[in-house]
Amino acid sequence: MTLIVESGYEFWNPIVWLITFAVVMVIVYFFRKRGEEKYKKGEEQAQIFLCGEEVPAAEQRQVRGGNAYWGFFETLKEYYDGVVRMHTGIVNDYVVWFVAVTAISAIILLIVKLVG
Amino acid sequence: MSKIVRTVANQLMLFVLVFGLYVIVHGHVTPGGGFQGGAVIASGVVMLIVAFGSGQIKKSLRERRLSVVESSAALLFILVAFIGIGTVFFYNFLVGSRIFGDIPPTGTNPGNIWTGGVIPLMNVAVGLKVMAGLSAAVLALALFSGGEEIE
Amino acid sequence: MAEILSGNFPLVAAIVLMGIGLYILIFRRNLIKIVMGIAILSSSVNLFLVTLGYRTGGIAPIYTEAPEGPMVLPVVQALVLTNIVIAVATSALILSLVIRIYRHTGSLDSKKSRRMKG
Amino acid sequence: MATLIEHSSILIIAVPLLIAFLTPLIGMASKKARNVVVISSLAFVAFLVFTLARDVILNGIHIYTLGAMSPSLTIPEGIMRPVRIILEVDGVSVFMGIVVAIVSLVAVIYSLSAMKGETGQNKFYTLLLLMVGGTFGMVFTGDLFNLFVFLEITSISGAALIASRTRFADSQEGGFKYIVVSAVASLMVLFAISLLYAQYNLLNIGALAAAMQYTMLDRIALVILISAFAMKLGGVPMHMWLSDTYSVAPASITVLLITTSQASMYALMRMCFILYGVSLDLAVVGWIVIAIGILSMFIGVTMAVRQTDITRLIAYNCVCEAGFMLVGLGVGIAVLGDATVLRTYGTMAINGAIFHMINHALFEGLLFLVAGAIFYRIGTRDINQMGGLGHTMKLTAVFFLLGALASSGLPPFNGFASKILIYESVYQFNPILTIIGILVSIITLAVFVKAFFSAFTGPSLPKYEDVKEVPKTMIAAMTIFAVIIIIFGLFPGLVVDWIVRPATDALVNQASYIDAIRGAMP
Repeated sequence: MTLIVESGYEFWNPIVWLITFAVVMVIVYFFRKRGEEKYKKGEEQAQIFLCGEEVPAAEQRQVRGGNAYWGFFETLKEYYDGVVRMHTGIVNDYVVWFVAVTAISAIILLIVKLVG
Repeated sequence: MSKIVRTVANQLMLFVLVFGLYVIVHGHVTPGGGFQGGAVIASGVVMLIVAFGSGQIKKSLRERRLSVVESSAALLFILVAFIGIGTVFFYNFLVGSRIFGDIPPTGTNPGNIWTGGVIPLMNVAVGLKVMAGLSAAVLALALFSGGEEIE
Repeated sequence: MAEILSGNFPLVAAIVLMGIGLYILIFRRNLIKIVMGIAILSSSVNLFLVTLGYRTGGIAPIYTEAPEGPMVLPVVQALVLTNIVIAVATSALILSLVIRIYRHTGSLDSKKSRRMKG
Repeated sequence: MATLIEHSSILIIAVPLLIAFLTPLIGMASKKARNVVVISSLAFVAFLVFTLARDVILNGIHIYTLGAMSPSLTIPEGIMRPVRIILEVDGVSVFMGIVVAIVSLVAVIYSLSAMKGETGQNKFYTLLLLMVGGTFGMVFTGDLFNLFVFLEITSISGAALIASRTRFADSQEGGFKYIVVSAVASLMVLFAISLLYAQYNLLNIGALAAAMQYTMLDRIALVILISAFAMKLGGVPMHMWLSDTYSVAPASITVLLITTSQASMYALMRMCFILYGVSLDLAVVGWIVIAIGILSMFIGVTMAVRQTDITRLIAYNCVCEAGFMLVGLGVGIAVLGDATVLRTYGTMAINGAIFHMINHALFEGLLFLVAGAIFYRIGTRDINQMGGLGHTMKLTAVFFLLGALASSGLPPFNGFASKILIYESVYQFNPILTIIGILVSIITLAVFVKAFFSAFTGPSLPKYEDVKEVPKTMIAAMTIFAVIIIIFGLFPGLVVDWIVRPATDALVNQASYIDAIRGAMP
């Protein structure tokens, strides 16, 4: 069957996956259908409720992308300090990295030749 | 620059042009060729820019015209290559024909200019392109560093 | 030692030039000097290539009134000419970009004129 | 038709070059005619690529000699080696050709309205076509020096295109960094080529591969070639130019820059698999490539999470995806010498890497086009400034979601199909690599969740209330990518069978490449 990607001992067939997905979706829809039916659009229950406080303007409500994953960065602070310092943005440093990688790989190959 | 420099540059430009064209046209029998000759002529333009100032040269060497010359020269080069596609791309289809078609003897010869097939044509095309392109580049850089913006 | 050096002198010169070019590219922060570094690197490769094409006793492959003798195969010469043309285009482009950078940032220092990092 | 196929390998390179110099002349007369000519020529090239691909996959390697009927036709006679420029098109070449053809067509369609307000459009299209022609040349040529020339053509035109919007300071800086890095990389490539020429007096890849002795100079040349091409494709730690460049170029150019990076990866594969082949220290070189790949995956994705500039974020994600391909290729190189291992999982790893190349070009291209569309409408790339754009730019939001899901390797999209090939084959080589890969995929999803939610969801901001959907041609360009992503996601088996597996077979079969060039010689 050419529709299948075989990878040695597993295979991946998106058609089978899609059929399974559709079946699961039907089941989900079935459960969802059994929920409350009182909800109506445009009424008060569609409004934002903040314990009776006044709802702030759209700019204040918006979650900025820069605030995401704060804990992740805080945990990996040391790693990020190092990595960010590596990305200096100076074009000379780019050439330094190139020369360094070339030199290191050359030394590795040289050692391999001398050993083996 | 002073009047002496301008006058001398004016007179010298003729010789620069002649020498450049000589290098371009004799590209297939002597050292040199399209790029070298074009660069010679462009260096003449540099001399004029130094002597007269970039603003003066800009008036006579229009950006638009240089661009047209450059594009058409490149087009000529590729078209000559394309015509050979009856056999293969870049095929020298002019050998044995009336235009640059003489077949020189293999080995030492006195240098017949009427040889080479498409190579002289391509040399001329490259020469025109380099001449226009380099002059435009140098002129743009000169205007640029003088504070003028060019399209 | 002296014999090896004299025979391979152009190759040594090419390697030294390459070192100078890379040194400039690594340690000089002036943008114009970076352009010069690239030009020197390019010349070093050109010198290296031309040296490879040298054959003792060979003559230049131009048939017009050539002396008798074996001619060299002008492959490296063609390569070097191509590389020179490319180097001209590269330098012209980089110089125009340097002028633009200077206009925007007012600095020719690769550290001071950078806007992007991290 | 037979004549067309015979000449198609050169036509694919020459037609963009021809049209490139025709566009300024036509553009002076009429802009509409210029656009029509550019698009129709690229469509014609795409057609040629597909016919050539069919022919190469069915009938084997194409050899095309420029300027003469035979590769060794010289005056005086007796030079028994290929001295002319020879194009040698095999399975990998046509695979890359297909990638470039699709992407360049989409890029031109996108730039019709995206670049409408810019100055110097004639030159923009000239440079764009030069870049396309150069990329085709890089993947079709069979000659090392020709590879260098086309590499330089793409670098120079690419840098000019990156800096084409002269009013932005960071565009100029990006163009400068790109040309400096490219010039250094390609000069070092030329140095490596001259080291090879010094020993064998050959420039043809097939002939060089047959003569390869693997001496000390060859090792130095190999190291320089690997690190130079790794720099051009953005492997860590030589990736820093990539984020600076991709983030400031016009979106349609960024898409093309991805293909030139892919062409550099193609050149890396060509050097390792065909030029050196089994003669090199397979395990060591393989592990060097794997190390660059793992570093790219990890550092690329962790830097991507941190970014607040949307194109920069996608650019770092590009570094990460390039890491996946490098890992697959590295495993392929490491097991190249062992025929049984190669059959059990080596070819599968290379399959995954090659399949990931086309997927990468598609979904990263889609993401960059979406980022360009956002920039086109609201004029900023800062995520912190965005919000609620999904209310007005619904289609764009859907496209971004599609690209993001494909990029993070979620089923049933194409990214998953190629990543699972890499995971499972690499797992049999070394399980830790797969674990890192899956971890990286998860963080990739986190990256795009951040980007998507802060840009498209949330309450619609008052300052973006009158933002409209982007023009139709930009939507059309994005739709092409999206449709291909979905098709590749639904039928990965067909794609692998039709174009990926022939490419892998061509890569691991060094002898057939050498024989093809030998057969062309009298």
